[in-house]
Amino acid sequence: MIPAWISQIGADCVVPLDHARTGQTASLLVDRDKIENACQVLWDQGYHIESLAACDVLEGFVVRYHFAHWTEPGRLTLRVSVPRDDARIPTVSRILPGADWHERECHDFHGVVFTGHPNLHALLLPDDGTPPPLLKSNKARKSRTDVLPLEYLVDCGLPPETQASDKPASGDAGAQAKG
Amino acid sequence: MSVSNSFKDAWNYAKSLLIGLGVTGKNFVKPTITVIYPWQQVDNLSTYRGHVELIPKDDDPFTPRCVACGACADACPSRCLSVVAPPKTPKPKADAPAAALVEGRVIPKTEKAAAPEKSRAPVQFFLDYSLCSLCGQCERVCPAKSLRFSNNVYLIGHSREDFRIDLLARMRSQADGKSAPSRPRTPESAPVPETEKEPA
Amino acid sequence: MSMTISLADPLVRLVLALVGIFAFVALNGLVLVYVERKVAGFCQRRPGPLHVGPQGLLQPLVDALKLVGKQLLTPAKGDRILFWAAPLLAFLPVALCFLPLPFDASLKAIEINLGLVLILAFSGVNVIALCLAGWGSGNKWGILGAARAVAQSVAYEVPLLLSVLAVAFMSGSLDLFVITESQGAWPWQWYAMKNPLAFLIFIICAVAETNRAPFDLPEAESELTAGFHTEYSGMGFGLFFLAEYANMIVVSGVAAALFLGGYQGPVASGIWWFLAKLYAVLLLIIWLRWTYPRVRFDQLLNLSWKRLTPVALLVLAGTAVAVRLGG
Amino acid sequence: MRDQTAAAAAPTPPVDMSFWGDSYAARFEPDPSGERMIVNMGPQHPSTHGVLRVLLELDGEYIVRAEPVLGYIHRMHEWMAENRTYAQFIPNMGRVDYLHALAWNWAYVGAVERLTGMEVPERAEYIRVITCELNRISSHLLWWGAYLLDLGAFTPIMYAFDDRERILDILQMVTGSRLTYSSFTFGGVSMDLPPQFIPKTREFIATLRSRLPMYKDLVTDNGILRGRCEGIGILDLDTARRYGATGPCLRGSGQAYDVRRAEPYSIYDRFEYRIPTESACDAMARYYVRLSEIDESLSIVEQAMDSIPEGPIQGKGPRKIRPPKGEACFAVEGARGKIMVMVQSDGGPMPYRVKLRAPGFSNLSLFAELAQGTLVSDAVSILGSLDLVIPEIDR
Repeated sequence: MIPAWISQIGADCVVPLDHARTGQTASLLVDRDKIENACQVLWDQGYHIESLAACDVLEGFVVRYHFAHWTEPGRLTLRVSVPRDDARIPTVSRILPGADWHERECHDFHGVVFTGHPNLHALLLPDDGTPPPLLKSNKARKSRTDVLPLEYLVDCGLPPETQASDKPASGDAGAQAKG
Repeated sequence: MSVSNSFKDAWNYAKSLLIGLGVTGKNFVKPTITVIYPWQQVDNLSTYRGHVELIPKDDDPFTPRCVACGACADACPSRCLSVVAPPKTPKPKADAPAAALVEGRVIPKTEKAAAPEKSRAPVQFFLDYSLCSLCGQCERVCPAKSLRFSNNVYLIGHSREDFRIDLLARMRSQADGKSAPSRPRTPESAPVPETEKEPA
Repeated sequence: MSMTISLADPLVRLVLALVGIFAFVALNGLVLVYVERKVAGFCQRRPGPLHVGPQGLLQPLVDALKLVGKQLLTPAKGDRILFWAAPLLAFLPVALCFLPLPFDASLKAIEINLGLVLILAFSGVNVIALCLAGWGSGNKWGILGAARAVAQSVAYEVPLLLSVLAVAFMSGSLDLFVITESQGAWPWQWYAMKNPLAFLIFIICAVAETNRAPFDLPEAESELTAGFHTEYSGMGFGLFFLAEYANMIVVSGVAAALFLGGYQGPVASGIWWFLAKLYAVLLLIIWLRWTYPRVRFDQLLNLSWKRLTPVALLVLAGTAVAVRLGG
Repeated sequence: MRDQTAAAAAPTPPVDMSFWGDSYAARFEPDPSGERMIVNMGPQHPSTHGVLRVLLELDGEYIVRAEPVLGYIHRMHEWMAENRTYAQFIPNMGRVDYLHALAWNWAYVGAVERLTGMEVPERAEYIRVITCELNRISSHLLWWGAYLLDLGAFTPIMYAFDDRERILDILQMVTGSRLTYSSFTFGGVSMDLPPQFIPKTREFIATLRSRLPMYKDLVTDNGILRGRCEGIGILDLDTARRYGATGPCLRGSGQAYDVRRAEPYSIYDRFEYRIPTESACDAMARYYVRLSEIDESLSIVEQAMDSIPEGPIQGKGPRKIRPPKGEACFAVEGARGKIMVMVQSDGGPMPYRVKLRAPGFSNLSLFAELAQGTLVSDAVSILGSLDLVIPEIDR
């Protein structure tokens, strides 16, 4: 049950998800330039930001913005996918000040830079340039298709990226994609 | 705001303060409810889950049910269990010489040489309690149901090594009666103030 | 040259009185620490100090020894002289406040008919000590605590004086002995019954003046980490602690003398009546501490300037008219 | 602090540490006129529950600017999750927020159950509801005592701990531990209710109900406390939504948002209970909300104990959990607000990514705006009214 106004966000792909299996009602793949507009639309509809979770995959970083509503049931997830060497996302802290700390924490843990953020300094980690801890080692890093809900892949038609941008096509990535 | 209700506010303010005094006053005269350790003990120790300990076999209290498979050591998130299995004995081959010498008793060939009943109990079973977070994973995954939570509340040690508990020794000491001291010796000399036991 | 020591000689009486007072304050300091911790304990359904000595009686002694034993640290940023002058300045003047107190008809330390003025004058010195302590320790929280102490003390001097003046009107003199004598032996003759409003104001101001209970803002642990005595440890803190208790005793003594008929009692009036009333007021102050949360700073000042002072003025005017008409 | 030399090229420009202590204070840019004083409230401050440090710029006693500084008790739970099997991460849940550990257990276990599609037997659901609500009461009691301690009253915390001890004894019966529980498992609960659990709990509910009026007399009606809480820390609904505040802080501003109703999970829809809200938006409103929540939780526990069925307490499921690829979120109503755990699996024995959403994180982020222009003692009162548990915020 995707609400009608969701099209205003201009998401690349909107996927209804089964709340009983994934705890989310819909998942939107949003381009990073449209994220501010998306947050503005969600804010106008009465949603509040719940959390911001990045994930380190072969294709770079998938940053998820979870939104929930006081009266409307269900949870909306905005996904922004950014390549690893250009991990920059415009900040939404002006629209949603709650996201300020979430973005700083994401910067701490994954090194994703949020452009335009008023105070993008270390929040939880010591302020001496500690390397982001949640980065996966090259061996452990998986492709985006391995960690997304199955129905998401089918609807959004995301081709499993066999050649990761910076990692030589190793055997297990290929096998994983087929598996 | 009019004078009348400012007086009323002042009166309510003062009345609430007096009621507050009354509450602490009432509690002042009531008996104290603290349990004065070590002269008294709290009464809920029976349900306390202390560190894990080995469960002995039903028939033989000196050998644990454990078969030294190491499942608990793998399942433990903080790797505080170390289990040493007994050395592997080579399987007796079919064409054993005519008479097999088993524990000094000569078995004629016709009688099948029963594999020597080598107990699979662990040789060593240590728990480093300073790392344990009492999560219960080991107890859950143990196939032989050989681990349970002990009731050992009064656990004191001066160094980290004191918390490296030898579970086998503990089980054996429990087996022959001198169970680990789980109750401190109560010094009788100190006066116990009259604390009337509330129906806690 | 022979030194004849006679009790009539005022200097000898003064020295003896001071020695007696310091002994009384030190002893009472220990007793009050014990009583306060026991009262706090029983209010909270716990036994309070128990293990040191029989029923915890040696606990205050052990605490005192611990305080004496601690290393005396001086903060680098602070001002050394002021830092160490403050505790002394807090504790010594309080002894002078004890002199005019009417312990018993015969126990007159010094011949002074302005006893009340002396007490109120010297109780004002305490605030300077708090200010020096806050400033001398060079600690930001200390400065905040000191600023609060000054504002609080100034705010509560005024209603204190007014309520005490009301009693002076009724008794016609500032000498504590005369005031005590002018009250009868029976409770309904005491000024507390004749002028209850003045008594109430006096108790509130007394609690505020000694930085106790709901008004303990200068050393508010949960806000200013420890207010003016953040940097003090060992005997520095010990002296402040003792000064606070001494101030409480002085204030309770004045309350007993002014409003509760001093050493006069229905049966055999004597020093024990005075001490009984003194300890009754002390227990009330201690009881307040373990019941109420702390007042906010602006409410504290509003309470004094906007409510207590006007009421105290009215009470003073009322007493004056009553005394004038009463003949 | 990590060793300077080993760190990679520091992204932030080197700051002159000597005068300002550390980079946070330096970036706080003191006011040039020198009228104002920069003060560190914490991290060793008595009234910041745990190790929270707040940089305050004071003009006299009034706060001009406040900036909380976090990370003093950061343990990187999310990294630990990626290096442990699913079952090995359960004990961490008790250490994230030790005041309402069972809610965190439930959130994590629920997320994995949702991902793997495991069924939880009826009796286990009832045991989860009973123990989680009791844990919520013990968390509110400790908040009540600690809040009064911040405001300067020393006695209420002792009364609160007296009642809280009884809850800890009851919960020890069914979980074996007192504070950091790890008794929820995938598909059920690890221990069943002992026979004396229900009579003891009913007895406890009776005693607590008889003591609540005493709390009301001693504290709630007290004039001094009213003065310290009323009109302090006004949190209007718009600010609450901008920062994503949830739990009693939000309900104190009039919005009845409770995950047990908004996103029903487990068997909460079988019980009748009210979501208490106040509309005054100040610290006193939040105070009332939490006290009436204690009543509500007591009635939920009673209803659950009346209708608890017999049966297994552990659903059937593989010993070693290997959830299918994908991600799942599970939200639970903790004592402080919405706890959400997102588990992302790549089919292996260890999770690929686990996100812990702590309610305190969002609730604290609005403190800087709330504390603007208030007194230091008000800031302490606001911090207390937000019911913060710093380990949950730092994770």
